[in-house]
Amino acid sequence: MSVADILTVLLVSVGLVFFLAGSVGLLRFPDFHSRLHALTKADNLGLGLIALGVAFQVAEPFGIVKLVLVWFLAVLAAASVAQLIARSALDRLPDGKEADKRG
Amino acid sequence: MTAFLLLAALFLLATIALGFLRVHRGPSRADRIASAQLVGTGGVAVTLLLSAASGNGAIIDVGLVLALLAAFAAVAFVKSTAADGAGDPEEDEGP
Amino acid sequence: MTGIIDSATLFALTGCALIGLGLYGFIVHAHLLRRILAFNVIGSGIFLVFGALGYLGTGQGTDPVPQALIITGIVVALSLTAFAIALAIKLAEEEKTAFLDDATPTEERPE
Amino acid sequence: MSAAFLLDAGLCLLILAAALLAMAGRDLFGAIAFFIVYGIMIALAWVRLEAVDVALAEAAIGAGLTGVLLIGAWAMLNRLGVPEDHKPAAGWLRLVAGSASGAITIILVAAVMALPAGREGLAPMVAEELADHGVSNPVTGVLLDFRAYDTLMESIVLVVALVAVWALTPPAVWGGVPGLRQHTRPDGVLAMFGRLLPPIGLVVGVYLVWAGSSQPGGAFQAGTVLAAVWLLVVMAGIHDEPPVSSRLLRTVLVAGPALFLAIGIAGLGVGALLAYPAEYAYALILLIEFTLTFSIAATLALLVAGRVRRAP
Repeated sequence: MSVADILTVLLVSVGLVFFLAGSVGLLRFPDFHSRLHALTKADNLGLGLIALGVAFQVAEPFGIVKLVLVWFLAVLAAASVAQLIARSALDRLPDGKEADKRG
Repeated sequence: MTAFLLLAALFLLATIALGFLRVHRGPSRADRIASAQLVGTGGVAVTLLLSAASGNGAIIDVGLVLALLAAFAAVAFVKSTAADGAGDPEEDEGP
Repeated sequence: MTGIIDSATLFALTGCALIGLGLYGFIVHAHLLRRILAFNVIGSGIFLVFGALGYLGTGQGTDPVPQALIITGIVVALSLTAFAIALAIKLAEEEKTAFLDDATPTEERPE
Repeated sequence: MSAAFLLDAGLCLLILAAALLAMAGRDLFGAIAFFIVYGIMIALAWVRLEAVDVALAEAAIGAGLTGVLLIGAWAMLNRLGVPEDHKPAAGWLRLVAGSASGAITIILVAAVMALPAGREGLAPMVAEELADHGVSNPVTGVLLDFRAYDTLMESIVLVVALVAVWALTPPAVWGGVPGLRQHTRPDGVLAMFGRLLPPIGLVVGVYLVWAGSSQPGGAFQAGTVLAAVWLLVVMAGIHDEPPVSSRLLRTVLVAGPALFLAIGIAGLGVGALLAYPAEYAYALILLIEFTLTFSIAATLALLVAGRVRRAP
């Protein structure tokens, strides 16, 4: 096993832990706005670590450019969507509690 | 190495399955659509692992397209929650 | 094929199950959007059977001819879905329903 | 049992679960959310089957455009106040439906299992034919060369479907603008997202069509990505849809199929319909592919936008 392989195994494994944390958070957090933390933070950190781990296995430089772009797009999408959904969910909570259970 | 990457992908599928539960349970529509996007992020990660496992760089392009379009369903949903069905939840806020 | 099934066969069998699931949904649900979903599940099940049977083995990938036909199929399914949705919305606007059996039959409609 | 087989088995389970929940979920919006998830899982299945071209198409269409289309339709029905519930299907109907689909599944499974092992397929034949045409992605070769008539017909089907959607336009707004007028807070997150993503999407789209001649990608995948990018520009309120009576728009819509058809008919001169002269085959395929990409993008974007709702 080369140094690159060891780094891949380490980074991917830590990335997997973040994905697991994200999914558990998504299931266990009590309300929608706390569940958004799981969506935006844990999973995108996990994806970044996995992309970094995979980068050690990529031969051509263009592949690394694509990996960086994938991660950037995922973070951009999650950040924008989290803000928008959080905002639209707030609109439907006039008295500070979960007013509209169905959405 | 290949076996490790494939098992890592399998582990990701298990976390995606947990995400399925939230899409199913809701309770709000925002929950469902946000967790569908989380499944998408997991799917992107799986494509990256499969690309490394098979040594086929073109598989990253699948992840690229998934990541590019990941937000679209949620954006369509957010727009539909506005009063006239074409707005933006941030419009009514003060500056 | 004897003994343990391989991965490609597994995907082909999944495709068979998807066709059955989609067919069940298509018959049981009356809501037009649900029928459109079911139609798409049947379609992708057929594609999966077709593509998985064209799998040639690790490193060789899937036969390019089924791949090309499946790509055209996916795009045609999308265009028909868009048309079906436009029809469903038209029905909803005129009859306030998404169920065909609630709609007024054509011969009873006022001109 | 190998890691690869375990992974494939897990993926098949998730695909079946997503399809089941999309079919049987009680909530209609939940069913649509599961259908989007299902599209993502199917794209992964194509990756596992090493059909990356199909995976790209499924990722762009199944997980991208179809979701926008379905959620838009759901929102429209919701706003019209259409009830989602109905009298549930009768017990006998469920029984008949269950046994009929069960029987069909069993017949299909039996047919699949009865197929002889060891498949050669058409790949060697395709590879042999491609050798002198300069296009090294076999799928693009099949789409635009050996079975070009399928692709030609399909590009025409897309335009016909769009004409059918437009045919639902009431006379008062004929020739007008599709969909609702979208608006956003100009300095808000959505407007920013709608400005930041399209340039990247444009690059990805052009990359996919450019890469399509030598590696997975091509006109359909690229066209879908470009269509999605345009939809985002519209949803973010940055630019309105063009009126469908616009001559420029109509030219873009038919340019791809028309050029394809013209080159195909010219092929009669060298032997057969849709035959390319060998020395120009590569250039002609690229020309068709690029033109087709923009026609497909415009057609798909307008199909998702739906029928005309506003006067010109």
